[in-house]
Amino acid sequence: MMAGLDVYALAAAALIGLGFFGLIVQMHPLKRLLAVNVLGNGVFLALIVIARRLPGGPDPVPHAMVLTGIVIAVSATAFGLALVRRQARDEEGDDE
Amino acid sequence: MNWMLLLMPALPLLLGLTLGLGGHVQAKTLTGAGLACGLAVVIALLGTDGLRLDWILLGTELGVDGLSRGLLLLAGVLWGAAAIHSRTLLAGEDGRRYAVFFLLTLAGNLGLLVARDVATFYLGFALMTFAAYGLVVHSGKAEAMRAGRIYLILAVLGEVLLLAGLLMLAAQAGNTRVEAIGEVYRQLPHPAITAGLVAAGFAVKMGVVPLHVWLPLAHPAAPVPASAVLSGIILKAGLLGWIHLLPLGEIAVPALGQALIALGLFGAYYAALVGCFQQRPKTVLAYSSVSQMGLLAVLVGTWLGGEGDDRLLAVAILVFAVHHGLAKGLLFLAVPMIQRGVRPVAWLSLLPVLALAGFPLTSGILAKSALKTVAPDGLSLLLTLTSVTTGLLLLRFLRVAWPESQAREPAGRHELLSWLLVLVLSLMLPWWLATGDLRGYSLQWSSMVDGIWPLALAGLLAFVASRLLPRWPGLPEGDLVAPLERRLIGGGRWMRTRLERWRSPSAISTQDDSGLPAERRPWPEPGITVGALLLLLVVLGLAWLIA
Amino acid sequence: MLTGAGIYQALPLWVLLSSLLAALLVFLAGEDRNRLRITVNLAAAVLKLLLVGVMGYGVLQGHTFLVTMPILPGLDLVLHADALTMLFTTLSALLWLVTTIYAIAYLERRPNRARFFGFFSLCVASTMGIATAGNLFTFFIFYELLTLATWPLVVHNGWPKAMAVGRMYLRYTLGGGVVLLLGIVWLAALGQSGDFVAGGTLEHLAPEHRTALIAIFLLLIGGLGVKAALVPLHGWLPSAMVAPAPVSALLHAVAVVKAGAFGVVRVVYDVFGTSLVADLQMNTVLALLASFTIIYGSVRAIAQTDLKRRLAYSTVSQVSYITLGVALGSPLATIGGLVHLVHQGLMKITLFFCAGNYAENSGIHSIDELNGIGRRMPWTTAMFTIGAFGMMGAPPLAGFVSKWYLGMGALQAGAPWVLLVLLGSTVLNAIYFLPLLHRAWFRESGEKAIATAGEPGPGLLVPTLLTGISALGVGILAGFPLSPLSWVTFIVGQEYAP
Amino acid sequence: MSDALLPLSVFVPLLAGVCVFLSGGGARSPVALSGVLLSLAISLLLVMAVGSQGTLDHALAGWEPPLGIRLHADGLAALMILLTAVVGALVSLHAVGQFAGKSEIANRFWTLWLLLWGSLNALFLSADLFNVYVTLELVTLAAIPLVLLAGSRQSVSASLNYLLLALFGSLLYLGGVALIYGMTGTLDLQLIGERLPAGGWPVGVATALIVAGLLVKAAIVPFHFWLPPAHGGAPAPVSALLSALVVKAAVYLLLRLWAGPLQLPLSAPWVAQLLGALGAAAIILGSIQAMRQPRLKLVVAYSTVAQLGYILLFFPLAVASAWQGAVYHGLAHGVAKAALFLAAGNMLYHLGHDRVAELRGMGRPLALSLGAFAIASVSIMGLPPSGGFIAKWLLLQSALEQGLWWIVATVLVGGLLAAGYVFRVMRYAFMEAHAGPSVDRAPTPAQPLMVWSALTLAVLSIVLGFTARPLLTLLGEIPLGGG
Repeated sequence: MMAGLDVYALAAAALIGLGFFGLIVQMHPLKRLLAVNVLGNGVFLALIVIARRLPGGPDPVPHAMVLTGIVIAVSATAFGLALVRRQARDEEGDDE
Repeated sequence: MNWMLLLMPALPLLLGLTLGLGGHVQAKTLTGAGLACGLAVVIALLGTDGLRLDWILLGTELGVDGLSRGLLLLAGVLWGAAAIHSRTLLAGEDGRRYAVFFLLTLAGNLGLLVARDVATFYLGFALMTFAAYGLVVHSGKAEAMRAGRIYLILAVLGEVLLLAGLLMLAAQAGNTRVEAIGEVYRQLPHPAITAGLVAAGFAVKMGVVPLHVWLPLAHPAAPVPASAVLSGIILKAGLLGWIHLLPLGEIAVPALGQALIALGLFGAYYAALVGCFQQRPKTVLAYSSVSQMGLLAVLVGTWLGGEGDDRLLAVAILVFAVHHGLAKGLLFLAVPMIQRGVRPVAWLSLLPVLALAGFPLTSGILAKSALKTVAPDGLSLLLTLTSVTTGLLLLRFLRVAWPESQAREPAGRHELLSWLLVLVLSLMLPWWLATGDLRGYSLQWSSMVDGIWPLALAGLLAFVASRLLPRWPGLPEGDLVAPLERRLIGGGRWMRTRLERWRSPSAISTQDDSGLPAERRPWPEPGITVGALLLLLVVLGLAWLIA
Repeated sequence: MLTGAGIYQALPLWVLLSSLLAALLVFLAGEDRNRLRITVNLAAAVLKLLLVGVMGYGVLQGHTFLVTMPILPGLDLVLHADALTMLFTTLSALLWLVTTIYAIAYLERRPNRARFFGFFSLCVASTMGIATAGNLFTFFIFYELLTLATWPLVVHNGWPKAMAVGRMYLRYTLGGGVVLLLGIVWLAALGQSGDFVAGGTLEHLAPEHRTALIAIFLLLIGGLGVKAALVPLHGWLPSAMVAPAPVSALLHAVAVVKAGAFGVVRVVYDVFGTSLVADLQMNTVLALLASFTIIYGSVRAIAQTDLKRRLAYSTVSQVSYITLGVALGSPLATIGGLVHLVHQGLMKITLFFCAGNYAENSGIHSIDELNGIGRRMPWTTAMFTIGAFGMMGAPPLAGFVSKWYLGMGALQAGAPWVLLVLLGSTVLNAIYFLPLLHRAWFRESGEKAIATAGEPGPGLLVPTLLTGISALGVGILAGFPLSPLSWVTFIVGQEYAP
Repeated sequence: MSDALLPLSVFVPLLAGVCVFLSGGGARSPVALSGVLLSLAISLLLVMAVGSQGTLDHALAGWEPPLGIRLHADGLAALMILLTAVVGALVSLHAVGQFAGKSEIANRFWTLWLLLWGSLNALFLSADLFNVYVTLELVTLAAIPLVLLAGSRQSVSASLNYLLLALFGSLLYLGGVALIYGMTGTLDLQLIGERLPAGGWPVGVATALIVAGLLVKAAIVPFHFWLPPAHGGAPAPVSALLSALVVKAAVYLLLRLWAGPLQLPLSAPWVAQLLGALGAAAIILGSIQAMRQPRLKLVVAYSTVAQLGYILLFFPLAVASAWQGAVYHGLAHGVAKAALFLAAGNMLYHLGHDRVAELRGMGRPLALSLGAFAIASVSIMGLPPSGGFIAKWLLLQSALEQGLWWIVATVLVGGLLAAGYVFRVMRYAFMEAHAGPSVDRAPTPAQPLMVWSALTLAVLSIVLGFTARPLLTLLGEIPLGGG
C-alpha cells in the first residue's frame, strides 16, 4: 500500500531529514525549536501523502490528524518559545 | 534415708553458690562442709538405697556400693579435716573466694562419689576439677599461677578425652548406669577405643606418667588443706572413674590393661626417683603420690586385662586407696607444722611415713600385702622393689622437711586438731576396711620381713649416696614439663602473632575514619544531540529487528 | 469471623502484633514520653509472654494454630504454630522481656531512645514472624524485615565506625536475602509453595529436578548462612559489636543469628526433609561447613583482645552447633542441635549482659582490663563464669546437654569425625574462656577493677542473673518435663515419627 | 449508565482546572480542592464499575470511530486511574501545605495539575493511536510548566531540553502512527491488531518509531537524562506527580501497545530482548547514578530512572506472571516514589537544602518524614512486605520459569543497588550529630499535612504488599494473541 515515490513523499522525507539534521547540529535552543518544527511539518506532509494514496478519494482521517497535530505543534512551539525567552533573560541577568 | 544422697553434695554446692551474697564466711563454710562430711560418713557407714531423679540433668541416679562407701568414708574424713584446717585461710584476704571454691570442689567430689550414671559422674568430676583450680591458684603467686595453668591445660585435656569416651558409651545406650557399663561395652564395635579414651581421661587425674606433670606443681602451690584433699581424695576420683566406667571384670581389654600396668610400674619408679631430687617437702610428697598412684594403676590394669579375682582386686584397691589417702593427707597437713619446728608433730609424722613405706603393723603393710595377693605373678619382685624407691623418697622427704631448730611458734589449734583427727583414723580405718584374710596375711612373718628389708636397703642406699654426692643435685619440679612448657609457650606466642596478623574483615571497613565516602562526581549526561542520534539508532535497530 | 475460636486460632497473629503495635506506639510516643515508653515496652513483653504461654499450652494439647492470608495465587502468608515454633517463640518472648529490662537500664539518659526501642520491638516482631512463619515466603518476609529492623540498632551509636559497620552489615544481610529470595522463587517456579511440613514436601521432585534441588538447597542455605554466620559468611558478626550491649545480646542470642539457624532447621526438616537432604548428599556438605565454622570461629576468638569481639567469634562457632546437629540428621543430633538453639541463646545473652555490665559499670572493654574484677562484681562475674563454662560444655550447664546429644547423634549418624570437632571446640573454648575467668577471679585487681565501686544497678544486674541462672537451670533440670530438652525431644519425636 | 463515568473522569478534572484558573483570589483553593475531591470520587467509582462490570466502552457524543473518539476502560486502565487518583489526592494534600501562603504559585499548580489529571485519565482511557498521541502531548504540555513552578534557572533549561526531545519523540511517534494508518486504514487499537501485516519493513519502521517515541517520554536509558534535573528541580508535589504518574503514562502505553496492536512485532525475540536489555541497563545505570548523587532529590529522581527499567523487563518474559509483575511494579513504584519525593521535599522545606552529606542528625526534627522515606524505601528496594516485593517476586518467578538468568540477576542486583542508595541516605540520617542537621536558613518545620500525606503514601506502599490479589484480579488476564 505504501506505494512508489512522488514529489510529496520526497518532500516529506527531505523535511524530516532536514529537521533531524538541524536538531542534532544546531546548538541554539531557538534553532533547535525551529528544527523540530521543520521535522514536524515533514511528518504532517507524510500523513497527507498517506491520505492521498488511499483509493477512492482523499481519506479525511489523516487530514483531521494533521489539523490536530498542527494545533499541538503550535501550542508546543509557543511554550517552547516562552521557555527560550525565559532562558535568554536569565542569561542576560548573568551578564549584567 | 536416700535423700541424703542428694543433700550431701547439694548442701556445699548451694552454700558455695550463695556465699557471694555475704554472711559469715567461716561459720557458713565450716557448718556446710561439716554437715556434708558428716552425711558422707553416715552414708558410708550405714549405706542406703539408690535415688532416681529423672528430672535432673539427663536422668540422675545416685547410690553407693562397697567401694564407693569406702572412698566416701575417706572423703568425709579428709574433707572434714581440711575444712577445720582451712579456718585460718578463711579469715584471710580472699577468704570468701577460697570458701566458694572449697565448697564447690567438695560438692563435686561428693557428687561423683555417689553418682551412679555417666552424666552425673561426669558432672561431679568436672565440677571438682574446675573448682579445684581455684584452690591451686589461691595464693596468687606467680608459681601458683603457673601451676594452675598447667593443671588447667591437663584437666581440659582429660575432660575432653573422657567426654569422647563417654559420648561413645552414650551413643550406644544413652545416659548409661554404672551397673550396666559392662553390657554397653559388650555392644560396642570397638570397646578398646572407648575404654582407652576413658582410661586416658581419668589417667590425667590419677597422675599416670607422663600425664602427672601437674601434680608436683599444683601440690606445693596450693594451700595446705587443699594439698591434703588433692592428694588424699581428689586423685582417687580418677580411680573411681576407672572402676565405674571401665568394663572391669566384665570384658577383658588385655592391650589396655598391659599398657596401664607398664605405665603404672614405670611411673612408680620414675616418680620416686625424680622425687628424690626435689628440694621442697610438698613436692616430694607429690611425687610420692604419683608413684603410689602408679601402683594403683597396676592394679586396675591387671583387672582390666581380665586377670585376678574381682573381689580381691576390689578390696586391694580400696585398702590401698584409703591407706594412701589418709597417710598422704596426714603428711600434707603436717608439713607446715614440721617445718616450723613443732617436734611432737614431726616425730609422730614418722607413723604415716612408715605406713607409706609399708612398715610392718602399719596400714602400709596391709596395702602392700593386698597388692601382692592380686598382682600378676611375674611382677611381684618389681612391686616389692618399689618399696625401696618409696623408702628412698620418704627419706628424702624427712631430710627436706625435718626442722632445723625448735619451734618458733606453736601449732595452731585447728591445724593440730585436724591433723590429730586424721592421724587417729589413719591408724584404724584401713584395718577396719580390710578383709580378715588380708589382715591375717599382713601379719604373717614373711610379710613383715618383706616390709622391713626394702627399707633397710633404702637406708643403706641413701647413706651411700649421700656420701658419694657431697652436693645433692636437684631436678626441676614437674620434670618433663619444663622443656615442654617452653615449647608450648613459644608455639602459643607464634600462633598468637599469626592470628593477630590475620586481619579481621571489619578492620578494613573501619579504616574509614570519617565514615563518609568521598562524594563522587556524577557522570556527565548526554545532551539533546546525542539523545536524538541514539533515538535514531534505536528506531533503525528496532525496525530492522522487527522486519 | 471474630468468634472466640477464630481469635484463638489466630494466636500467632496476636503474638506478632503484640510487639508490632508496641513498636508503633513507641515510635509515635516520641522521645520525651519516657514513662509511657517503658510501660508500653514492658506491657507488650509481658503480654507476649502470656500469649506465647497460651499458645504453647495449645500446641502441647495437639492444637495447630493457623492463620492464612492470600497474597498471590498460590502464594499465601501463613502464620502457624507447631512445636518447633514454640521452641523459638518461647525463647524470644522470655529473652525479650529480660533484654527490655536490661536495655531500659542500659540506655538511661542516652539520646534516641524512642528510635531504639521502636526498632527493638520491630526486631522482636520480625523474630516472632520468623518463628511462626508457615512457609518460605512468609519466612522471607520477616527475615528481611529483621534485617531492616536491626540495622538502626547496629548503627544506633551513630559513630563513624558504627556507620561503617552498618554498611558492612547490610552488605552481608541484604546480599544473603537476595540469595535466599532466589532460592525461594526458584522453588516457587518449580510449583512448590515451600510450606513447612514435617518431613518435607519435595521428595517427589527428586528424580526429575535433582540438580535444581541441589542448587536451591545451596541457595537457601547460603542465604540463611549469612545470618547464621556460617564461615565464610560470618564477617559481619564480630564487627556488629559496635552496637550497644543489649543489641549485641539480642543479635547473638535471640534474633539475627537464631533466625538464620532456625531457617536452616526449617529448610532441612520442613521443606526438604532429612531423607531428601541425605539423598542429595547435602547433609555432608552442611556438616562439613558447620564443623569448619565451629573450629574457625573458636580459633579466631582466641586472637581477639576485645571482650565483645571474642564473644562474637564464640557465637560464630557456637551457632553452628545448631546447623551441625541439623545436618547430621540423626534424631539425637537433631535434639542436640535444636536444644542448642535455646541453650546457646541463654548462655550467650548472659555473656553479653555481663560484657555490657563490665563496659557500663567499669569501662572494661578489653580482656586485659578484667583483672580482679571478680572481687568488685562477683555476681556479674559468677554469671560470666556460668556462661563461659556452659559454652565449653561443662556439666551441668546448658551447653553440656547440647554437646552430649550432638556427640551421641554424631556417632548415631555414623560420623565419628564430628566428635573430634566437638572436642576440639571444647578445648578451644577452654583456651579462650578460661584465661578470662582466671583474670577476673585470681589476678591482682587492675586499674579498672579498683575504680569500680561495685555491681551495677538492679536494672542491669537482675536480667543478667535471670539469664545466667536459667542457663544453669535448663542444664540441671534438663530431664524436667517442660525443659527445653524435653520439648525438643517431643519435636524430634514428631519429625521422626513413622 | 456507568460508562458515563469514562468521559466524566476526563472532563471533571479538566473543567476543575479551568475553574481554578478562572476563579479569583481566595476562592481558588476551595475550588481546587473540591475539584480534586470530585475527580477522586469519579475515579474511584469508575474503578469500582470496572471491577464489577468488567470492561467499559464509551463513544464520545455518540460519534463512533473512525472519526469519533472512543473511550475504553479495562482492568489495566482502571488500575492506572486508581493509582493516579490515590497518589494525586494525597499529593494534593501535600501541596496544600507546601504552597500555603504562595497563592500565585498555588494557582498555577492547581490549574496545571488538574489539567494533567484529566489528560492522564484521557490517556489511560484512549482506545486509538491518535488519541494517544494527543493525550500524550497534553500530558507533556501540562507537566513541563509544573516543573517550572520551582522558578529556578536549572529547571528552565531542563524543561527546554525535555520539551525539545519530547517533541522529537512525539513526532517520531506520529510518524509511526501515520505508517500504521497507511497499512491498516484504522487507528483503533483493537482493529489494528487484526489488520496489521505479520512482518515486513513498514511494520518494523512503524513499530520502531512508536516505541522510540515512547522510550523518550518514559525516560528509559539512554533517554533518561532529561528526567533527573526536571524531577529533581521541581517542587516536591510536582516531582512526586511526575515520577509517579507522568513517566508511568508512557510506560503504560508500551504495555498497552504490546497488549493491543503491536504484540506481534514487539514479541519478536530480539526486540523483546532489546527492550529487556534497555530495562536492565536502566536498572543498573540508574541505581549506580543514584548512589553518586550529592542531593537527595536527585537520588530519588535517578531511582525513578532505575525503577522504570523493571517494567521493561516484561517484554522478554511476556507471560502472565510477568504481566502482573510489571503492572504491579508500576503501581508500587508510583505510590512509593511519590512518598519518597514528598518526604525528601519535607526535608528540603525544613532545612533549606537537601545535600545528602549534610543530613546528619535530621532524624530528630524530621522523624516522621524520615520514617516515611524509610518505609517507602522498603518498597523501592523490593523488600517484603511491600508492593515492590510482590512485583519483584512475580518478575523473578516468571524469569526463573523460563530460565532467563540475566533477568534474574538484574532484578536481584537491582534490589541490592537500591539498598545502596537508600541506605546511603539513612546512614547520614542516623549519624551522631550533636548540633542537629545543618541548615541553609532558619528551619521551617513542615506542616502536618505535608508530613502525614507522605507517611500515608509510604504506608500505602507497604499495604500494597497485602492487596495484590484484588488488584491483580481487577487487572485480569494477560491479553495474549492481539486485541
